[in-house]
Amino acid sequence: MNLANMTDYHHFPIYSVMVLFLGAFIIAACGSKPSKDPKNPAGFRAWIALCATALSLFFLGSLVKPVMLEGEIISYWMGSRAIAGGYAIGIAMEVDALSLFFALLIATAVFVSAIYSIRYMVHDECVPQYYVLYCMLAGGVLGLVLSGDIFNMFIMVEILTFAAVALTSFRTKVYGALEAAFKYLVVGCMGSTAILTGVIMLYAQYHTLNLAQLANLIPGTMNNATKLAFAFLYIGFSTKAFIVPFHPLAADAHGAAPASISVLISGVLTKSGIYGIIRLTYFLFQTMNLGSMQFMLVFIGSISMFVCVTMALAQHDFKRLLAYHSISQIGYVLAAVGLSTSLGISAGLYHAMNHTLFKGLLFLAAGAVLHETGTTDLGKLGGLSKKMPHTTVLFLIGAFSISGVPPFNGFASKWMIYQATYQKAVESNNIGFLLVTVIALVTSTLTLASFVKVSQSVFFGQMPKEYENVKEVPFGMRLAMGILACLCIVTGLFPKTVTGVLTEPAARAVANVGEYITAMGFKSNLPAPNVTFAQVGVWEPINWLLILCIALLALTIVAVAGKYDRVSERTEDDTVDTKYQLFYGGEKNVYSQVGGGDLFWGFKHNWRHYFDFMHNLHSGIVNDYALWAVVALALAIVYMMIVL
Amino acid sequence: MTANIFLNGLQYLGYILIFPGFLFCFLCGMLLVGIDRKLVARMQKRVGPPILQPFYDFFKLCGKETIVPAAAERTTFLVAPIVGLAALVVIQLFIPIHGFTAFSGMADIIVILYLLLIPALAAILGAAASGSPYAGIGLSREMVTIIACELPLVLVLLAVAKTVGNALGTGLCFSMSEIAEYQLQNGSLITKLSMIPAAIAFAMVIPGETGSHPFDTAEAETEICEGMHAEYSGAPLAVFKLSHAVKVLTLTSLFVALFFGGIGTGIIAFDGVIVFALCVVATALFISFVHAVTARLKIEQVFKYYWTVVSGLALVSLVLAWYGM
Amino acid sequence: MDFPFVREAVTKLFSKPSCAMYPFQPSEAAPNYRGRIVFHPETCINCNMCERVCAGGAITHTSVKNEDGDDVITRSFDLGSCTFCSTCADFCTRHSIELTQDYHMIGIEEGDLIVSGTFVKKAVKKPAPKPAAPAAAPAAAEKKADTPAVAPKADAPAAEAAPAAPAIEPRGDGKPTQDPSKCIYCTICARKCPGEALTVDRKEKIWKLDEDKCVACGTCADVCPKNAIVI
Amino acid sequence: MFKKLIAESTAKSPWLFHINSGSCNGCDIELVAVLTPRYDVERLGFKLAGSPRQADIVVVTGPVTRQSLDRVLSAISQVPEPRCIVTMGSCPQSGNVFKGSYSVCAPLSKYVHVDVDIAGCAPKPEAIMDGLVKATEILKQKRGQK
Repeated sequence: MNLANMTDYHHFPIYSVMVLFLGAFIIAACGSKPSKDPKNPAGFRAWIALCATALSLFFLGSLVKPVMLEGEIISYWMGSRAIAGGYAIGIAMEVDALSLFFALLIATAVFVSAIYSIRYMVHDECVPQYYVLYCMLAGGVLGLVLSGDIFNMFIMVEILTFAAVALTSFRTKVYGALEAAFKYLVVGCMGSTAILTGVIMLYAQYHTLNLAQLANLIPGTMNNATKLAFAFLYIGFSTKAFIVPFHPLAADAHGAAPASISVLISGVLTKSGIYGIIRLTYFLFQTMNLGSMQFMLVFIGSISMFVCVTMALAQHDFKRLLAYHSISQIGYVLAAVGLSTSLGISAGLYHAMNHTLFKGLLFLAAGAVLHETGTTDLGKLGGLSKKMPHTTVLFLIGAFSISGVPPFNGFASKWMIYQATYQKAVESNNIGFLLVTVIALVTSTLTLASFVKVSQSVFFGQMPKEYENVKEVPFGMRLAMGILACLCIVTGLFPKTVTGVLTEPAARAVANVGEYITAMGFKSNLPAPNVTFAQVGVWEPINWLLILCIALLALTIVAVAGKYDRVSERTEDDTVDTKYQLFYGGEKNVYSQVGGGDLFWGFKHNWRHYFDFMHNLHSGIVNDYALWAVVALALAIVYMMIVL
Repeated sequence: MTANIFLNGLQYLGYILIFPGFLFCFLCGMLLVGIDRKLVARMQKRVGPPILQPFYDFFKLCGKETIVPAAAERTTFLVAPIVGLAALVVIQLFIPIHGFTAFSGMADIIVILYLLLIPALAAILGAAASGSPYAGIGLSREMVTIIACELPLVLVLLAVAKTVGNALGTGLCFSMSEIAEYQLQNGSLITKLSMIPAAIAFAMVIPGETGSHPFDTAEAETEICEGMHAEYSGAPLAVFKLSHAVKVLTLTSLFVALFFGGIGTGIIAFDGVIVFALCVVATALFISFVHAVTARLKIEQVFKYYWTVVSGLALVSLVLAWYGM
Repeated sequence: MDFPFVREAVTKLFSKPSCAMYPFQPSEAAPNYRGRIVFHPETCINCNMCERVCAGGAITHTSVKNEDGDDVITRSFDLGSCTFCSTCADFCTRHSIELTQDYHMIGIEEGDLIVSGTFVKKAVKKPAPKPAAPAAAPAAAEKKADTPAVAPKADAPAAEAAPAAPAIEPRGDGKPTQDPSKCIYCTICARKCPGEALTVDRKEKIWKLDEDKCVACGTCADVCPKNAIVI
Repeated sequence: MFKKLIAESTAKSPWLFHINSGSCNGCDIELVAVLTPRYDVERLGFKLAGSPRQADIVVVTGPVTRQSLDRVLSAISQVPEPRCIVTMGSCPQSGNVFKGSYSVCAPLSKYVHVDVDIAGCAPKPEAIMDGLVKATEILKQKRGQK
C-alpha cells in the first residue's frame, strides 16, 4: 500500500474510528502509573487521547467536501470482502451524509471534552484508565454511526454502553455514582439485548446483516417476525437515546458522572440513539410514510420534551437539571424527525447538532462549578459570577442557546421545528401537529425559566461565605467551553450556511434511501425524491444583529455622554458603609439567597398535582425502571403488530 | 454608487434612530405611559399627574446618583438595561405601521414572540446580578408571568398565521409584512369572526406582558420593594422605566398591527398619528381601565388566569381559524 | 372573575375629580382644629401648670435675672415635640395658651418650630407694699401676678369684705391667706390649686399653705365661693 | 440645557420612601391619605417608591426606637444623592411622649442631617403636602448645586 493510496479519503472513516481504539490501546499499554505533574495526573496519556480525538475530527472534517457537498456515499468493505452470491458477507462501513453529520458532531464533542478533561480530572484517581475508557466510548459511538452493518452497530452499542457505565461510576466516592451506574447497566443491558434480539430475528429472516441490503429486502416483505424485530430494535435504540420512558437513567447517570463524561452521554450517546432510530425507521423498514409511525415518534418526542422540561424545573441539582433538559431537547429532535418532511428532518438534525454544542457547553460549565466549589447543589451555590466571570458568560451563552433566545443557535433550529410542525399540520390538515407546535413553544419558555433558575441560583444572587476563595477555572477548561460557545454563536448566526452544508445534505440522504442501497452495490428501484426545504418564516439573524449593534452603539454613545458609567461603588478600604449593602428593609449583614428548586413557586403551585404524580412515579428504584422498559417493549410490540 | 449606498445607509440609520426607532419610541412610549397614569387617576376620581410626568421622572432619574451595591455583578448590572432597551427598539422596527415597514421583512411573528423575551431576560439578568433577594423573588415572578403569557400569545399568533394563510391560499403565513399587506387590501383582521376571541386574548395579554395591574406581581412595590428593580437607582433605572414605556408601545402597536391593520391613509405622517391614536385607545382600554378596576393578583392566580381563561379564548380562536371561519 | 368597579370607573372618568387642590387653593382647617400654639406672655403668671401637664415635654422655660433683680422668663413651646392635645391650654388659668387653626408647621431652619414668649416677673420686695401694687400694673405689659386683669378682681372682693372682717391682711407677696371666718372648708381651692400647695381638711377645719409650692397664681382666690381667700 | 432640564424635573418628580421607625401608625395613615383622591399628591408628581434606591425624599415617622435606629440609618444611607430627609410628626423630631424612654433614640437629627420637619401629631395632610413641597424645593437646590 503506497502513501497515495493510504491518503485516499475513502479510508478516512475507518481511520477515524481506529485512531480512537488505537489510542485506547496505547494508553492502556502505557500502564497506570500517575505522572508527577499535579496539573495533569495522566501525563502524556492525556495528550495521546487528545491527539487521537483531534485526528479523528480531522479525518471526518476532510470528508465534508466529498460527502456533504458533492453527495458521494462512501462504502468501504473491510478486508476487501464484498458481496458474494448477492449477499453481503464482509464487514462494511457506509458513510452517507447522515452518518457523517452525526460523526462530525460526535468527533467535535469528544475533542472538546478531551481538551477539558486534562485540567478537569486533576482531583481524581486512576486518571490514565479514564482516558482508556474515554477513547473506547468515543470509538464506540463513532463506529456505531459509521457502520454499514447492523451487527457491528450492536457491537459498538455494547462497547459504548460498558464504557459509559464504567465512566458513570468513575467517581466511586461520589454519592450515588455506583447506584446510577448499576441502573444504567441494568436498563442499558436490556436495551442492548433488545437490539441483539432484533438483529438475530432480522438475520433469521433475511440472512444478511448489511444495512443497505436489509433496507433493500425488508420493505414489502414485512411479516410478524420483522415487526417484532422492529419493535425490539426501536426499544433498544430508545434506551440509548434516553427518551421517555428511559429518562430517569439519564438524570442519575449525568448527576454522578464527571462533567466531561456527561457531555459525551448527553451530546453523543443520545445522538447515537437518535441515529439508530432514524436508520431504523427511514432506511431499514422505511415505515415513516405511515401516519401511525409519524404519530408514534412525534408523540413520544412531544411527551419527552414536555415531561422532561417539567422534571427539570423540579430539580435541585445543576447536573440533574441539565440531564432532564438533555432529554427534553432530544424530544424536539425526535418530534421534528418524526414529521417525515424534509424541513422537519433538517430542523431535527440541526437541533441535534445544536444540542450537542450547547448542552456540551452547559455540562462543561456545570463541571467548572463543581471543579471549583465541590458541589452542584443549586441550594448551596450563589453569586459565583464575581469569582468566575468567564464561566458565567460562557454558561449564559449556553443557557440562551438552549432556551432559544435569538440569535443563538437554539433559536434557529427551534424556529425551524415550529415551522416544520405547523406546516405539517397544515399539509396533513391534522390539528394534532399544531399541538406539537404549541408544546414546543411552551417547552422552550419553560426551558428558559429553568435556566433563569440556574443562573440566579448559581451565578447571580448572593455568594455564600465559604466560596470567597473560589477562583476562575484554568485556561484549558475555559478554552474547551469557549470553542463550544463560539460554535453556538456561529451556528446561530448563519443558519442558512449551516443547513446548506450540514443538515440539508443529511436530510436529503434520509429521503434518498435508494441511493444508500445502490451505493453499497445492491439494486434498488426506489426513486430519488424531489426534496425542498421551503420555509414560511423569515429570520435574518445577521441583519438583526447589525441593527441591534447599531442601536446598542447609539445607546452606548448617549449613555457614555450622559455619564451613565459614573457610578458610586464601594471602594476597597471602606468596607462597612451601609450605602453599598443590599436593601433588606434596613437589616444589616443578612445573607439571603433566593434560588434553588422552588424558585418558580407560582408555576409549580398550579401544577402541584402533576408534580406530585411525577414525584411518586420516579421512585428511583431500578426494578421500577426495568419494569418500565419491559412495559415499553410490550407496548411497542403491540403497537407495531397493529399498525404495520 | 457609493453616494447611493451612503444615502441608503443614512436612511436606515434614520429609521433606527428617529422613526420608528429611538426618538419615536421614546416620545410615544412615554406619552402612552403618561396618558395611562392620567387616565387611571381620572378613573379613580383623582386629578392625576401631568401627562408629561414620565418625562420628568426619566430626566430626574438621569440626574440621580447611580449606586452599584457591593454584592452586585457590576457589568451585568449596568449593561442589562441598555441591552433590553435596544432589543425593544429593534422589535419596534419590525412592527409595520400601516403600509410602512421599515424592517418588517426581516422577522416573522414567531421571531417577534421570541425577541420579546430578550428585554424581559435582560431585566431578569440585571435583577439577578444585583444580588438582592427582593430582586430574586421579583425575577421568579416575572419568569412565571412570562410563562403564563407565552401560551395564550403563541395560540393567538398561530391563529393569526392560519387565518391569513387561509385567506392568501398558502395555508399559513408567519410574515409580519404579509399580514400587514393582507390587511391593507382586505381590511382589518378583527372583522373576521375567528379573530375576535384572539384579539380579546391578546388584549388580555398586554397588561401581563407589560407588568401592569393586576399582573404586576413582579414589581409589587408594596410587598417586595419594586421586585426586580429593588437595587436599581439613577440612570439604569431611568432606562428600565423607558423600556417599560417602549414595551407598552410595542405591545399595543403589535396589537394594532395584527388586528387593526389597514386603517390609514398611506401618508406616513398621518399613519403614524393614526396608529399612535389606536395605541392610545388600546392602552386606555387594556392597561388603564384594567388597572383602575382591579387589585393585584397573586402570582399563582396570574398563572391560572392566563392558562385557563385567556388560553381558552385563544384556543377557541385557533380552532375557528383552523376550520376557516 | 368579578369586576365590581367597572361602572364606577367609567362614571368617574367623566365626572369632576374630587381633589382638594390644596397647594394652589388654600384650605381652612376645621373649627376646633388644634394647630399651631400661640402664647400670650403678657397674661402668663409662670404657674408652670402647662409644663407639668404636658405629655410630650414640649414646654420649657428659662429664667434670667435682669438688672432690677426681676426674673425675665422665656417660655417656649417646641411644636416638634407637641402632641397638640390642648391639655396645656385647658389647664392654663390665665388662658395664655391658645391652639389655633394654623396647621402650616414646617421646620427647615432650627427654631422654625419653636413658639416662645418672654415676660418679666417682678421680684417681690420684702417689705411688701400695700395694694398699691395694682397701680404699677398699667405701666408694664409684662407683669406677673398683679396684672390688670387680676388685680381689680382680687381687690374688689377684698374691699367689700373689709368692713366686715378687716382682720385679714393680704400678705403682699401675692400668696394667699385664708379668712377663717368666711372659709367653709369646701376644698375647692385645694383641688384647683395648680401647684398642690394647699391642704384643706374639712373635718379638722385646717387650711394650710405650702409656701414653697405656691406660685401665687391667685386661682384659689378666684375659685373660692365665699371669697375667703385674700391675696 | 440638560442640567436645567434635570433640575426642573427633579422638582417635578420627587419619589417618596417611607420609613416607619416605631410609629403609632397615625402619621403613616396620614401619609397614605395624602395619596388618596381627596388630596392626590400625585398631581405634583409624588409617588411612593418601594425601595430606598429609587427615592428622592425619605419620610421618617416614629420615635426611632433603638431596634430601628440601625435600620433607619442604613436605609437612609442607601438613598442616592440628591436626597432629602423629612421627619414627619413629632416623634422623630423629639421623641414626643416617648422622650426619655430607654428604648427611644429620637431625635433623628442627632444622627443624620434632617432637611424638613413636619410638625403635628399627626400632621394634617395639607401640612404634609406643605412639607413635601418644601422638600422638593430643597431637592432642586441640591440638584442645582451639583
